[in-house]
Amino acid sequence: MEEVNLLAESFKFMILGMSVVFLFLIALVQFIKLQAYLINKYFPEAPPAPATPVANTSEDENKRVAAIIAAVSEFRKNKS
Amino acid sequence: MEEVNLLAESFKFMILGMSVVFLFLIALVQFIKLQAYLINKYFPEAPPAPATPVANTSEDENKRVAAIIAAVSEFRKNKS
Amino acid sequence: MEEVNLLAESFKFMILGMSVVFLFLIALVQFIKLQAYLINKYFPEAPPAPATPVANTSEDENKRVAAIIAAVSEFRKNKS
Amino acid sequence: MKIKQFLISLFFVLFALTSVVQAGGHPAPATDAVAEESAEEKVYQPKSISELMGSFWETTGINAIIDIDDGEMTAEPAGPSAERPMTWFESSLGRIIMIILVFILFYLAIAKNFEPLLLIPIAFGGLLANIPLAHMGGEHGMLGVIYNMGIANEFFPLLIFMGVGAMTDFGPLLANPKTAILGGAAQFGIFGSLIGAVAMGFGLQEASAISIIGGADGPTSIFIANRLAPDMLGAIAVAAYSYMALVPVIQPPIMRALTNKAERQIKMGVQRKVHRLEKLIFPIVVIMLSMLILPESTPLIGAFAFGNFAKESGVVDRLSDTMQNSLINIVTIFLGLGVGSKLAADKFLVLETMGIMIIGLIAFSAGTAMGVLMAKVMNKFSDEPINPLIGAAGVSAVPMSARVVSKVGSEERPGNVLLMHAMGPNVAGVIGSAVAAGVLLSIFK
Amino acid sequence: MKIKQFLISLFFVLFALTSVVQAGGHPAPATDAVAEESAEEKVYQPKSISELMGSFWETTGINAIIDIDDGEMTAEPAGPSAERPMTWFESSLGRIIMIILVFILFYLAIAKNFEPLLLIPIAFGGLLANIPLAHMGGEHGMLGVIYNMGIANEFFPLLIFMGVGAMTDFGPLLANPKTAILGGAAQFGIFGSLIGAVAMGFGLQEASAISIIGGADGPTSIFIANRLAPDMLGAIAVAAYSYMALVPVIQPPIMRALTNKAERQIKMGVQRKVHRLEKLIFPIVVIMLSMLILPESTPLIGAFAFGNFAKESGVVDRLSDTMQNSLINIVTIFLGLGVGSKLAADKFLVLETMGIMIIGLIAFSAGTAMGVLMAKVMNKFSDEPINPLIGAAGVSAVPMSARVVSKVGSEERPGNVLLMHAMGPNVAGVIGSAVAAGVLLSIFK
Amino acid sequence: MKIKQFLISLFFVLFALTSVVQAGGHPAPATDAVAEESAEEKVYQPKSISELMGSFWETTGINAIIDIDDGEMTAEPAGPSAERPMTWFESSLGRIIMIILVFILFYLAIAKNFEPLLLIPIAFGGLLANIPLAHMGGEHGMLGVIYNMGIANEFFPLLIFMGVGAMTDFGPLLANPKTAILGGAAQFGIFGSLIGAVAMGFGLQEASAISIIGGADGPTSIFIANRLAPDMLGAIAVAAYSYMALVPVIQPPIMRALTNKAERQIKMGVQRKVHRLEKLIFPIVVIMLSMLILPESTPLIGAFAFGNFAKESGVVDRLSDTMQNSLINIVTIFLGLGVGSKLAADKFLVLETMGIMIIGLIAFSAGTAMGVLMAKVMNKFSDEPINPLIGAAGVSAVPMSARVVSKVGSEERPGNVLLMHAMGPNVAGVIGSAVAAGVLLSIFK
Ligand code: NA
Ligand code: NA
Ligand code: NA
Repeated sequence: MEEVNLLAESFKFMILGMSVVFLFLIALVQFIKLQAYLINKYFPEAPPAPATPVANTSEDENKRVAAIIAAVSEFRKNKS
Repeated sequence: MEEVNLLAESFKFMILGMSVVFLFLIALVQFIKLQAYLINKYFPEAPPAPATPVANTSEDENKRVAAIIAAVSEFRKNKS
Repeated sequence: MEEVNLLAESFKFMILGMSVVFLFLIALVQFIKLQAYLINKYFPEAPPAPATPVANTSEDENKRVAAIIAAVSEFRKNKS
Repeated sequence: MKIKQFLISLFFVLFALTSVVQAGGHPAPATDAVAEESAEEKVYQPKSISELMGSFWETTGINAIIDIDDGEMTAEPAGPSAERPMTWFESSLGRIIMIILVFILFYLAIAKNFEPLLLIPIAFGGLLANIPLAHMGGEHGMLGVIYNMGIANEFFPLLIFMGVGAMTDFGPLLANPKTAILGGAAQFGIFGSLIGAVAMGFGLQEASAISIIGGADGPTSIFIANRLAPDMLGAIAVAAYSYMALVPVIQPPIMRALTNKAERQIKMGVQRKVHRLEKLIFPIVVIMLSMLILPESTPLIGAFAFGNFAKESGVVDRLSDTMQNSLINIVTIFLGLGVGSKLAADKFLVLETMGIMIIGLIAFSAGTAMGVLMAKVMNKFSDEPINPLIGAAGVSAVPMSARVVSKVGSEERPGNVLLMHAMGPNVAGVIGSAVAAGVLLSIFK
Repeated sequence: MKIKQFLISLFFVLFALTSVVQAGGHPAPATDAVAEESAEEKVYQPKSISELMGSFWETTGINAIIDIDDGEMTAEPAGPSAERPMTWFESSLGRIIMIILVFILFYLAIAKNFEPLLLIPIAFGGLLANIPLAHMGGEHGMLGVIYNMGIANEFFPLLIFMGVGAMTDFGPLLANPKTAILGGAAQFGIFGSLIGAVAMGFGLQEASAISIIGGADGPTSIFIANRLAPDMLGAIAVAAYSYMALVPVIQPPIMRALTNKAERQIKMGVQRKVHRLEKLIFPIVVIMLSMLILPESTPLIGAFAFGNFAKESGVVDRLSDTMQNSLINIVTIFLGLGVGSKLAADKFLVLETMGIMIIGLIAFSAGTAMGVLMAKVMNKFSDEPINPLIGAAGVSAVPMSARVVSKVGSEERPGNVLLMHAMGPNVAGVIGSAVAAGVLLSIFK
Repeated sequence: MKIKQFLISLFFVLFALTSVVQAGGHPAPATDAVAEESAEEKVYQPKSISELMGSFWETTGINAIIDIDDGEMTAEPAGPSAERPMTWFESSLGRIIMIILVFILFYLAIAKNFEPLLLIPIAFGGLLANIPLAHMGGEHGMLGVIYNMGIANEFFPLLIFMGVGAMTDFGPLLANPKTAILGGAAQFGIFGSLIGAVAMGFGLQEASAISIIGGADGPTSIFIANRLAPDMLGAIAVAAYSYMALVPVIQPPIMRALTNKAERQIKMGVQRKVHRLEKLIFPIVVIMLSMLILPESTPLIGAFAFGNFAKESGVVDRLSDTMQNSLINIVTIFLGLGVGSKLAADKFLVLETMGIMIIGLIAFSAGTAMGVLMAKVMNKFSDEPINPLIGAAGVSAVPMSARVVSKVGSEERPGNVLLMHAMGPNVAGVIGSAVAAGVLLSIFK
């Protein structure tokens, strides 16, 4: 079964695959940087915690969930 | 419909069924006794409650679950 | 597509539909009044709030939801 | 105000784009609409308002019940090929009887607390199944969809059994294993009533399906009924759950009749402490035994053992918790509604139902009696004293039956708590019934 | 270290046993592998690295959107036989429009809190449905699987309705039953807009499906749309939920236009206490009435009544709790994603969608107006004063609409709390819409 | 006592009505019974008690294992047409080996805490699948029903991924985005081992399916295995979860071998605070990118992004909570049991399994090594110092791998907490694997 051309093919797959993975992640990194720049420029978060009303609601909610998340985080270990 | 042979058949079913049930449960009883003997011989439980680390982990887990559940029930108030 | 007879049909649907809806709800109103009369006549509720034992149980149950573990063990009874 | 602007601009953009583009694009939607409309016009004939009212009257439930000869078909989850026209009885008076029966079940569940978790969904399913014209038990009806999803393939009873396994503590059985024998003796309720059912005129396979009521175990009854006599599923399930709820009425007189006061006052010793490993290994032992002796019983016992193993392993508490709560609750709702679809008048109101009810009562009584008698025998030959009352718990009906034993015991001798001793035969009865079920399946395989 | 030993010995044992045994055993796996490989080689032609890159380019989404003539098929849960080639608009610009629309829905749901529980899953489903080449709405795609599981057979909307039933308190309606009439008047939103839709050129059946948006009730809309005009399901569901979210914008101007200040300031008395038995029996009364008058409405009303009955029975709290929480949440996720699959450009971006949006708005407005007018009439003839504002709550949109009434009322007269009085028409509106839906179904049966 | 009266009158009413009515009514049930019975008598031949015992013996598992030539068929969820007779090895010794393997998995899961949430259901499913005669993995068996419900159509792995998405916090990645590159480098584990698998003699498609183990991600592995090599699903899933559990054993030696002490002691700065909007928009960016570049990856990435978006939106907490709890738990139970059905001896005990185990180990090692090497390179060219250890977290195996990094780091330099810095590559590795999976799918489309 060990044909040379299959090995060659799989090598090409590797080239293609790693290229696409890197391409994807590099693009992702650039988008993350761009959005971080834009968001922090146009929607700067006020210094104190309960600044924007939306974030505020979210913060409250986050606190309420905090107990759950803290407890669940132990369980997260086993998931991937 | 009351044919004698059907009654006889059902009687035989009873013999077979009760035999198998008893056979099964007697075998089960023997296995339980055997495992109780073996386990208590080779893995004697330490006198105080939180002895084995595994059982301990399980206890902790239960406590953690309790925390989650308590938090979740608090969280339910927001449900619509 | 704007044929007159389709419009006429839809108008008849409206007559039928609104009639049935009102018929249904008027009948419902009468039944509600009837049952309210009968129930309050034959099963008058005791003056203080936690009077009937059943309603009481339900209240207790709601309180128990906060500590789910306790409630769950209570519920287990009903399973076989 | 900002919202309004949003909406308006959304409209505008959509309209502009679609109308411009559609002009040069795909013309299908328009033709589709025309085609559809012409199809409609074929179907729908214009009617005068009084004709419309008249044809509406034809679709009311009042008319369906009054009109004797409307040719309504029975609802079958297997689809139209399995359907047949209803008799006039089934489509009128029968429905009324069934709805009254459903109300009685509601009353028992709510006012008397008789197994409400199952009886309320089953009875409500029965109510829905008896609605004229709605065909809710049919292939495309809500109940039929549920039936095909998890009852026709026996998936729901197994999931319930999994959850019950995750709720069961085998500690009392492990502490005093020989009480398992009592859970075997009580299976005489199954096989004795099997003879009774045959004597009453049922065929062997139907008789077997009915006799499983004596197992006093809901999922097992549904599982077996579905395999051996699916037409009787509704009656068998209702009988099983009703008698399980009636255990506090049925068992005490039998227990008292077969024992003397001295026996009922026997005190039993304190149970030994059970090692965690014993509990962990037990479900594996049960599944291995059923694999070796009776593979037919492994769906039931396997699901049960999986639930119990998940619980006792201690490392998958979130799964075990789900089995005991959200999963079993969801499945209970569906199972009840699906079983309830078999309470349609055309399926339930047959002569067989009377027989099923009678045999079910015999089965419970016979199981109780044999459990108590076996406990008397064991008490004679055992070193440690055994209170014969605990034999009654062998029928299973967990945990109702064990509680009844404990109640009767403490009435005879205040302070004599038999609950934990009765739990041993009680859970053994669950396994015993699953084994008996496996034997019946293996016979008709 | 012990772990390593374990692994090594596991390897060893496995290897030894399988290799020894396979020699004399079943040779199929080897031949299978050969066969499979040769099949592969037929399928897979070796390519140079640039060819490989080129053919990869063909599978990218960028290419799919740019390339006009790629002959991509529409995705249909009913399978390939229902599919047709996409137009160039649908496979390129259309997708982009839909993705923008999805982002608008995200914005409204998150920033404006517009029915986020449904709009977020629907919009995300729409996003997935518009991904080129992935065919996620097709028979084997994630959205298609969901669609076939619970939307094509109308199971999910009924489960949602069951959960809503378990969440609903009919106390305010029982305390003041005549307000139920207001929930009937508001159904003019349905039948009035039906005429409008026919005038706009829709066929009778399509017009009926669209007009149900006036019922202001999500599950009812999805249920009916799926029965009468499945192609329009996406647009109808999005319209229904969007306008339900827009109730605080749509209703107040209409309410103010049709009433004078004195009317809006009317105070209503304290509601009487409702007996527990009344609440318990109410769902049974509703289901019996719909059985007698309109069996076609019993799937919807039956599911709703079951949920409510389970809650009010007080003996199956764990089931009622599950209906209100884990079950309805799971189904909401699936329902949203499944409905979202109808936001694919080829299904949503048709001229009809514009009409649906317009008629939906008319329906909400007409329902509100007729509810208010009817309340004015009732106020004239009633002994007790009735604030005409509560008529607006008859459209349902529970509980948003009742809250809007209460807000407007307290603006007109601080301290005048109408919330409980508005809840009566509000829940009656749910029943009224289900009845109206049943009438429409019975017409086209 | 009142209960008894109820029951008796219920009996009486039922009996009176049915018997009276049946007389003039539909005679079908009676004929049915006769017909059924005669069918039974054809099937069931009367047997003497010893014949009965004998034929019972034939149905025991002991006999099935001992009897070499019983012609038992393999169980296939696709139905009888896909079945073949078992070899004697598969039906006897093979089962025993598999059951021993299952016990080893139980031991590892419970005593060593190796991914118990998946390994316990998988192993129990494997136990059930190896029960003789019960055919539990077949079309009508419990495991087969589960398999067809959610594994054959890849629905369950996607639901798990959705739940994992709802549990994942992308904050660390957003705070230091360039660490995402490390999650790309580690995908060399996939493509490097692909070459290895081809060298070992696997076909291209099979080799691709196996190599996905290097993605160190359960749902992705199951999704791809099911598409490219469903026969190997069991072995691939078991290998993936086993090696994920073994990460603390496999990774540290490789990490230490490829770095010097100075590198391992590098401290990394404090992460910046991430804006809520960044977290909210991130899942949308990921899904848009995968739509443009690689639509084949959108089922996986779409489900993941949906879960994460639902969580970060903050307005559908009840849905996000359900995804993270009851829904993922229910699906985990089913997924495990369904995958376990592929541990049947006839499917698992083939020579390929050895190869899969070996290649899986290579894949994990290669991914770890390449992640660390890439981190070394990045450290050279970066302004801020990067500890090369965090490259190992790029394999994903979330969050085990990040913890291992943190543990090794703090051993080298007490107080040096790398956990948050390792979480960036860790979650990027999940995305990277999904992308790699998409590439493999697009090649074989
Ligand atoms: Na039993
Ligand atoms: Na409404
Ligand atoms: Na990965």
